[in-house]
Amino acid sequence: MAKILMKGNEAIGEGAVRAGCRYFFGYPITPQSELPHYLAKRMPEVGGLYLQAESEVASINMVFGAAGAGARVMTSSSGPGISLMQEGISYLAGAELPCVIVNMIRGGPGLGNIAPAQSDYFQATKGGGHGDYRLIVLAPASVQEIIDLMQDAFDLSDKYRNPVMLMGDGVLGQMMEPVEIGAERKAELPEKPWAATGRLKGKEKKLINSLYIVPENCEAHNLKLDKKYSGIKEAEQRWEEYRTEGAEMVLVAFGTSARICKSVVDICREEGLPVGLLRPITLWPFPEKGINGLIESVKSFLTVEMNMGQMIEDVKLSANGKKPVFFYGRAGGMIPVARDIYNEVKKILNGGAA
Amino acid sequence: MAKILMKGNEAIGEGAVRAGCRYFFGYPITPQSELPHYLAKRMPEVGGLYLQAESEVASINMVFGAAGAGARVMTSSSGPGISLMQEGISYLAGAELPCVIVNMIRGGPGLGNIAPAQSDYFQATKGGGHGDYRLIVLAPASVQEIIDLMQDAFDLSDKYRNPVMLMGDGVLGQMMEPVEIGAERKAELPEKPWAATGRLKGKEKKLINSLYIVPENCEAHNLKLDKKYSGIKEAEQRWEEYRTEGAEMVLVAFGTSARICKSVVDICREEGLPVGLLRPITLWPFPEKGINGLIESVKSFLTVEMNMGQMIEDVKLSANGKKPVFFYGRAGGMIPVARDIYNEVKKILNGGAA
Amino acid sequence: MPRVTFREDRCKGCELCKNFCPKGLVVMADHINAMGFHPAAVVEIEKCTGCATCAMMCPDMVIEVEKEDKKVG
Amino acid sequence: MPRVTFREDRCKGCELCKNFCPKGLVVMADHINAMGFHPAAVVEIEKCTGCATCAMMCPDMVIEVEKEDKKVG
Amino acid sequence: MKKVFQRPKSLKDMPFHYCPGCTHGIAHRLVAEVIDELDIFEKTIAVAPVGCSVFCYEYFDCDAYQASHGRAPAVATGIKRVLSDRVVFTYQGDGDLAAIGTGEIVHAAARGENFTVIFINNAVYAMTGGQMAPTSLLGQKTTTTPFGRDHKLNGSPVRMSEMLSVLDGTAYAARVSLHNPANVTRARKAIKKAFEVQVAGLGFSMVEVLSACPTNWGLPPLKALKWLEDNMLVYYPLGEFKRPAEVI
Amino acid sequence: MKKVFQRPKSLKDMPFHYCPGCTHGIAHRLVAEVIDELDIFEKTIAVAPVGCSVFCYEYFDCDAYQASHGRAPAVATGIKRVLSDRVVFTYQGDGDLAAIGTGEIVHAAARGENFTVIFINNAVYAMTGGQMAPTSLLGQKTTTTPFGRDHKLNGSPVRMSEMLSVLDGTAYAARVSLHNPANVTRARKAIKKAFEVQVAGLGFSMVEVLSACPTNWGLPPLKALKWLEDNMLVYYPLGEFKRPAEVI
Amino acid sequence: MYEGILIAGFGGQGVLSTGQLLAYSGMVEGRHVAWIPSYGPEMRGGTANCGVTIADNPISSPVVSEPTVLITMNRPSLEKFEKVVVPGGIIFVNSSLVNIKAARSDVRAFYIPANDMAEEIGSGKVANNIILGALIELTGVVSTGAVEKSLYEVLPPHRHNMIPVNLKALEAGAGLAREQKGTLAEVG
Amino acid sequence: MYEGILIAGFGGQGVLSTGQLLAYSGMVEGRHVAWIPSYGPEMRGGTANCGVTIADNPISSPVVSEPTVLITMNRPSLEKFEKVVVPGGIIFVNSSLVNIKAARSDVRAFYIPANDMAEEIGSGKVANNIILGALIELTGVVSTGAVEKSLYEVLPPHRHNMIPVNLKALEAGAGLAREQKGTLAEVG
Ligand SMILES: Cc1ncc(C[n+]2csc(CCOP(=O)(O)OP(=O)(O)O)c2C)c(N)n1
Ligand SMILES: Cc1ncc(C[n+]2csc(CCOP(=O)(O)OP(=O)(O)O)c2C)c(N)n1
Ligand code: SF4
Ligand code: SF4
Ligand code: SF4
Ligand code: SF4
Repeated sequence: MAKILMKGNEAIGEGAVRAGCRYFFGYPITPQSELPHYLAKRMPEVGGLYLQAESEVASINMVFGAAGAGARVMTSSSGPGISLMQEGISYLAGAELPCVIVNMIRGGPGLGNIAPAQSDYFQATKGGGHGDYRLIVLAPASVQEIIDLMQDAFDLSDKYRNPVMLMGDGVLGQMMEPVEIGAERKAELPEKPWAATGRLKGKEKKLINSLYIVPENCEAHNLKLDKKYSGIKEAEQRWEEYRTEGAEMVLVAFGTSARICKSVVDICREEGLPVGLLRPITLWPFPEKGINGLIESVKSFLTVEMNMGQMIEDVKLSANGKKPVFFYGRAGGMIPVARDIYNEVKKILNGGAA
Repeated sequence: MAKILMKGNEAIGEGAVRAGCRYFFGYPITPQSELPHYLAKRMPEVGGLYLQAESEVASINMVFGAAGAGARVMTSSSGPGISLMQEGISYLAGAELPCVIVNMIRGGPGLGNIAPAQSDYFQATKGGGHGDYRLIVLAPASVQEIIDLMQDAFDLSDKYRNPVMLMGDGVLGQMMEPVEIGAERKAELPEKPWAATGRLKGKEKKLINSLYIVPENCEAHNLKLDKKYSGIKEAEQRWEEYRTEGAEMVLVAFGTSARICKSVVDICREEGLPVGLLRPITLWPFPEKGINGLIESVKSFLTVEMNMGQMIEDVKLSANGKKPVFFYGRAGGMIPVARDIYNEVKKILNGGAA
Repeated sequence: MPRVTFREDRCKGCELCKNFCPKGLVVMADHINAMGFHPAAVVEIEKCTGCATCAMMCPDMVIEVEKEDKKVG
Repeated sequence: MPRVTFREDRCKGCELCKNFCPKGLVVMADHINAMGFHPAAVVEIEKCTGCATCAMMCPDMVIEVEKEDKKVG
Repeated sequence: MKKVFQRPKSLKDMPFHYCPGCTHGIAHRLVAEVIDELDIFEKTIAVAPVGCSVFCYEYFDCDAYQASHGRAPAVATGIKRVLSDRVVFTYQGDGDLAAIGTGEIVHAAARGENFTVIFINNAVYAMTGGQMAPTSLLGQKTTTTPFGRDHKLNGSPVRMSEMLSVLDGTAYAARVSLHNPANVTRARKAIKKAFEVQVAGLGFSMVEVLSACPTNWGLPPLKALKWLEDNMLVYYPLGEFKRPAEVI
Repeated sequence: MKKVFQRPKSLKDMPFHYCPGCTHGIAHRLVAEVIDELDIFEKTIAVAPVGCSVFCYEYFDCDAYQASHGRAPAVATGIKRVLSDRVVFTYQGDGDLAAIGTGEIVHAAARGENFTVIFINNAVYAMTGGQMAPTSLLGQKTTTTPFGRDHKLNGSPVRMSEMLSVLDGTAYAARVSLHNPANVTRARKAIKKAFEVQVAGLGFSMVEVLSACPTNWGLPPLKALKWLEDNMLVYYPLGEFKRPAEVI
Repeated sequence: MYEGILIAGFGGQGVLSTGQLLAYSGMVEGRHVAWIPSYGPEMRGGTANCGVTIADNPISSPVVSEPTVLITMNRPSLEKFEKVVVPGGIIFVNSSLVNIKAARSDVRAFYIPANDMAEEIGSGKVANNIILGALIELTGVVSTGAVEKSLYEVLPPHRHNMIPVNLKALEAGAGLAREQKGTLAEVG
Repeated sequence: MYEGILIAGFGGQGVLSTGQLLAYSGMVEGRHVAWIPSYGPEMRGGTANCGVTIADNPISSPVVSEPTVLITMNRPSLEKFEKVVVPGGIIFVNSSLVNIKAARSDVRAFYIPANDMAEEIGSGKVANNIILGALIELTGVVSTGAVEKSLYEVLPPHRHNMIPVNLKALEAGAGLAREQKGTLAEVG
């Protein structure tokens, strides 16, 4: 199949459609607007619905309704809008509803700007909403990977009855890259016997709910969720290793910054510096196993983020003091420059320990 | 001065009034309702304002307006309401506005229940909103401490021009305990030359803002904020140590669970078990220094939380792999029982390592 | 004669039925039920028209009303 | 004779002034300004009544209008 | 013997958790009666709010969703857009619908979402302990207006039915009251019409139900009904504010 | 020579970032002129929204706040409750005010908050790239209604001035347009009245300003004004919907 | 010394304020005290209850999940809470409204027709204080003097006229307890 | 091989689609390519620009912050971006609209009266392609054949009638470049 040139935001839309998603509820925000624009045209073609909500709060609650009704459904936004969705996300997780939420992160805090950033890592992975819950968080690094991960996003979401977040930024969303999307196939959708679709033919009553007024029941629910999360942690950690063979230092970076780190690794390797890259694809569950697999052989890690240092906590928790973990970051919508990272690598390799 | 019996939620209100807070904007939610009820009566007595907003989103933005105008101002809510405030909180942090936000945590996720919980620790300390920002988070463990910390909350908030969150739960909010509140004094309020109050007498223009459209400027702003946060981390870590002398195991717990852990420590000590308690009073900045001070002498830590394990990450990050960190938690509104924690302590002491 | 049945254990003693019975036939019992309320009951059932007003105003669906099934005309 | 001054560098060439000038005195220049627009200008200023309609419709406050300060009567 | 009054089938046979004299119970019954009468039980889906009626999902025996506070109209939108042949209704209090959920109700109406809203206006936030609602009357004492609601401080009550009737997407809007039998009968009729509008696919329908909260008004049940009649009816006129030509 | 038309003092002397022919610029000027005329510059505080006019805090030379999207009325409430003798106004687009900020505007009006709202209705979300707004007309093509807005799918446009006029707290509400000089003059009068209502302490005042967005309508500036006149005026009648007895 | 006292009844029976009076009295006597109500929607139309802890040491959790003393003002309260009383604890039953007996044999149950006695004294509202009087007499957790002092603090000034009848109720309860003290052991 | 090409001009000058055409052509030739526009409010009424990267290796950041080639379709673009071009890079200036010269001496500047030439060819809309033709001629980053193929993909079918005039523009630009190639060194 020939490649076509596609914008990241549109790839999210096309990936969703191909994964069988037929419902999108959202509210405009830069830098993800091409996604709603695309779906406003594309959904009607496949008998799906693009509905613009009055706000992000409404979007996420529309998603709640549609997900409860058994649909493959998604929404999309960026920083401020995602913050507004936190209550709804907590409800979705509490009621164990599958859906996909896209966050094309921009510079913050507050209104900040619309430039690419990764400063919503904590919000996505630790739970910006209230209560103990987890999102599965996916971080693609190319337009092709967006297409592929959209399918996984919906599948994981249905499999675990848990919201999945796909995180990117303006670079990924706005850029065009060649992609292979293949022929359109009918998506295989799982049965959802738990959906509340009416008691037609005297079906057993179904309830979509996150209220457990009796603490004992609420605790039991939390334990059940926790068990699910442990299962996900065990089964779903994903990462890419790039030239980590024999690496003494491993960069840890995701999404846009991982792309840049790859070229840093190439430069280093060309100069004979033993540097590799671990690129988390699932931010939650964080690829602890990836770190653990390297922990004996490497001498240090350098986390590179487009924020003031967030994922570094997970890298440190995984390394658990066994090897030093350094940080290099750019913030507020700035993109790290390969040369600067390279200099940082050299500095550390030249003994600027902890 | 004689002691009086006071409810935790009312103590928050009285503490705020005594700290010079004259503006409260909020939306009802259990289990903090006695606070608005109290202030609806109390504020008019001191020439202040209690205003009920149409939602938590509105509350936090009213706080934004009032804080920008130079007022000592607060709001209060619980889990779901605090989730709805995340965008506003990010804006407040971004615009560097001082204010106090109370979260009387309840069982979650979703609607959950109204029973006491500590499952919003991540949200408060890692940033539930978008972008790189931090709240100063205070966790009182008694009604007396509530009164005292309210003063600190407002003072810290003004000192650092940063929102401060006070976290409690239904137990702290609903319980009455004896407190000494002392005579009412005129609160000393700092000058706020940065407030935007109009250009009377041709004053220089003031702007309350979190928008930095140029990434370079936004990064500079982030670096400035980060420097402030580092300063806070250095200067403001607070904790209480209880019977940690010679302790081989130290419990780490805050708020309601810390009260219970105290009696666990007493039971242990009575039986000659070398157990102590470190009670974080600031959850952010987390009292790393407290952990570090004990790290050489203790053999292990046991984090006790009313959630599925959140603060434990900070304990682990502080311990940095030097000593094992165990976890005991109850969730969904359940309160840990001293006897169960005691059993856990014994189990670990008897060699159930890592 | 209509039949008016009260599900006494469900009655919360709010007295709405008593107040709205056009014939004034509903009284509150002296005893209290398990929930601690004085439950309602009908006296002089022979005066009852079976209008079901009591039932219609009962917020807790305590009351069921039956009537002879007589055809009109 | 009124004076109509255009701050050419601020003009975005939207032609609102030109369209609404009741005397049709505003034209768009052939050249472009630094922003890349053909700026507006007044021709036949002697026909200008100083009504300031052009200025009132200019979204970018490019236009200032002055008039002889003659007392009425 | 013929039953002239019995529990509607759409209501599960279990006691309500409501306070004595709380007219939430009457409203529940009326909705259930209408569902029975229109014979739509199997395809009906209820959306419960956060408020005293949060547990209504237990009582209505149909499939149900518990929505976050104020967002029932958004949740209902999501459901109905997926399951357009089902009958969907939300049941919301005045804190839920007229305060935090203002955006959601206005835009569900504006979009002409084809579901039905049962809006219980009891002039107070009941579940959380009797705070002022946007619908609380001027002068009304609540736990957050201890000196009575004052226009200068808190503004004036909102008339949601009138406000939503301004929107083209609103097909049916009526205000009814439960303070006496005649009005209960009228309320039932309005609720039926609202569901009929939905079944006919005509758009957004809402019935605002003036309802008593004896507990938070601090009044015994009968006095509460009287208070409703004497005070709420003055500010909140009853009647139909909007109805489609297609339905009488 | 006397200046019969010059830049108002309340506007900083810097170029606007708006597109050619965007009437945001006219609206800014009118507000500034009124501030100058009423001689309230020193005590005026502006609240900027999120939208094309987000940077209006740069242009209005008074103190200013940049509010989160839709929440300007809540921010203004906070400011005005602290500084009751200042003059506070928000400047909001239709996405900001009529979509995400519906709750905040409705309740600021209901509470009779004593500030002024300048509401720019350009029937589109401009800043984010021309998506449908709640105010977009039926049939209007936008980036999210590529086949034209359809009532069945997206409902019908909301008339905010009419809707807010239902509320007792609204003291003044008017709709004006900027499509020609006569209407610009009328717009200025309405804006002045709105500020006067605030200065007199009479409560919530709002002026809805029909405004052109040539860029996102895909029309050259003059055609955009014509489109406004031919289409928007039909659905959005101009006039005063509410005014206090005290002010003429 | 540690007493965890759970007081339960219908809303409106004054359960919460009785608990506060007890806590206040403990404070007056220099003890550590804590009071906590049940809260939230379970209040709706249902039962109300509160826990009071009076102790020599700082109080860890104020929630009285294993009471040493249980006061039940109505039947559902007895049914619900009887099982959580610590072995050897005391249950006070308002026998005016509760027509069943405590089932457990490892606790001491004490039946007081509190409403009837209160009516006799002249105010149905002081039923709780009758039981409180008995509790004090039996446990000595606080002194009558402390309760008297506390009444002035807990009651708003315009209710101070109620203090005499409250004291009378306390005394009546105490009297009954003295009388029955002997028989209690048998009940236990 | 790596080229980072920044194309900048007014909104409406077709800057973005020219970039896409270039990226497409690179893809057709089997290279790694990426295209990215500037986005957001800075678009409002102002300049538009996009970056195109064509390389043999995977592309790290698609943002062209240090272009090897800069195309400026208007004066503000030249003023803004001249400074970021890598030393030894090329700047194309649309001299129909830009009446100043590039100031740097460590880059090669090439002045093309693109609008004028386009009008001559018959469509003002193909000004960009004139410059594109020159770029291809000078850098060989893609082949003319690839561009021609790509035009069929990038233009919607109802615009395919525009392809001949586009090709003509490319050729005109290439011709001019060939002519001036020699003189360029001097300019640099
Ligand atoms: C986001 C959020 N805010 C606040 C609450 C607390 N809360 C629960 S019910 C309620 C209001 C209830 O009032 P109303 O909607 O009028 O219903 P009623 O109880 O009177 O029937 C509130 C504010 C919540 N659960 N979630
Ligand atoms: C919470 C949040 N959601 C969405 C956005 C993105 N956004 C910025 S401006 C805007 C709407 C602009 O439309 P409008 O208010 O009509 O103003 P205009 O640009 O048309 O003047 C949106 C949705 C945001 N910044 N914050
Ligand atoms: S059925 Fe009618 S007459 Fe009979 S008891 Fe009920 S209300 Fe009274
Ligand atoms: S109205 Fe203003 S900006 Fe538009 S052309 Fe005239 S002078 Fe220029
Ligand atoms: S609190 Fe009010 S609304 Fe709630 S159940 Fe009781 S009476 Fe009904
Ligand atoms: S996009 Fe529209 S509203 Fe925004 S500046 Fe341009 S013309 Fe004005």
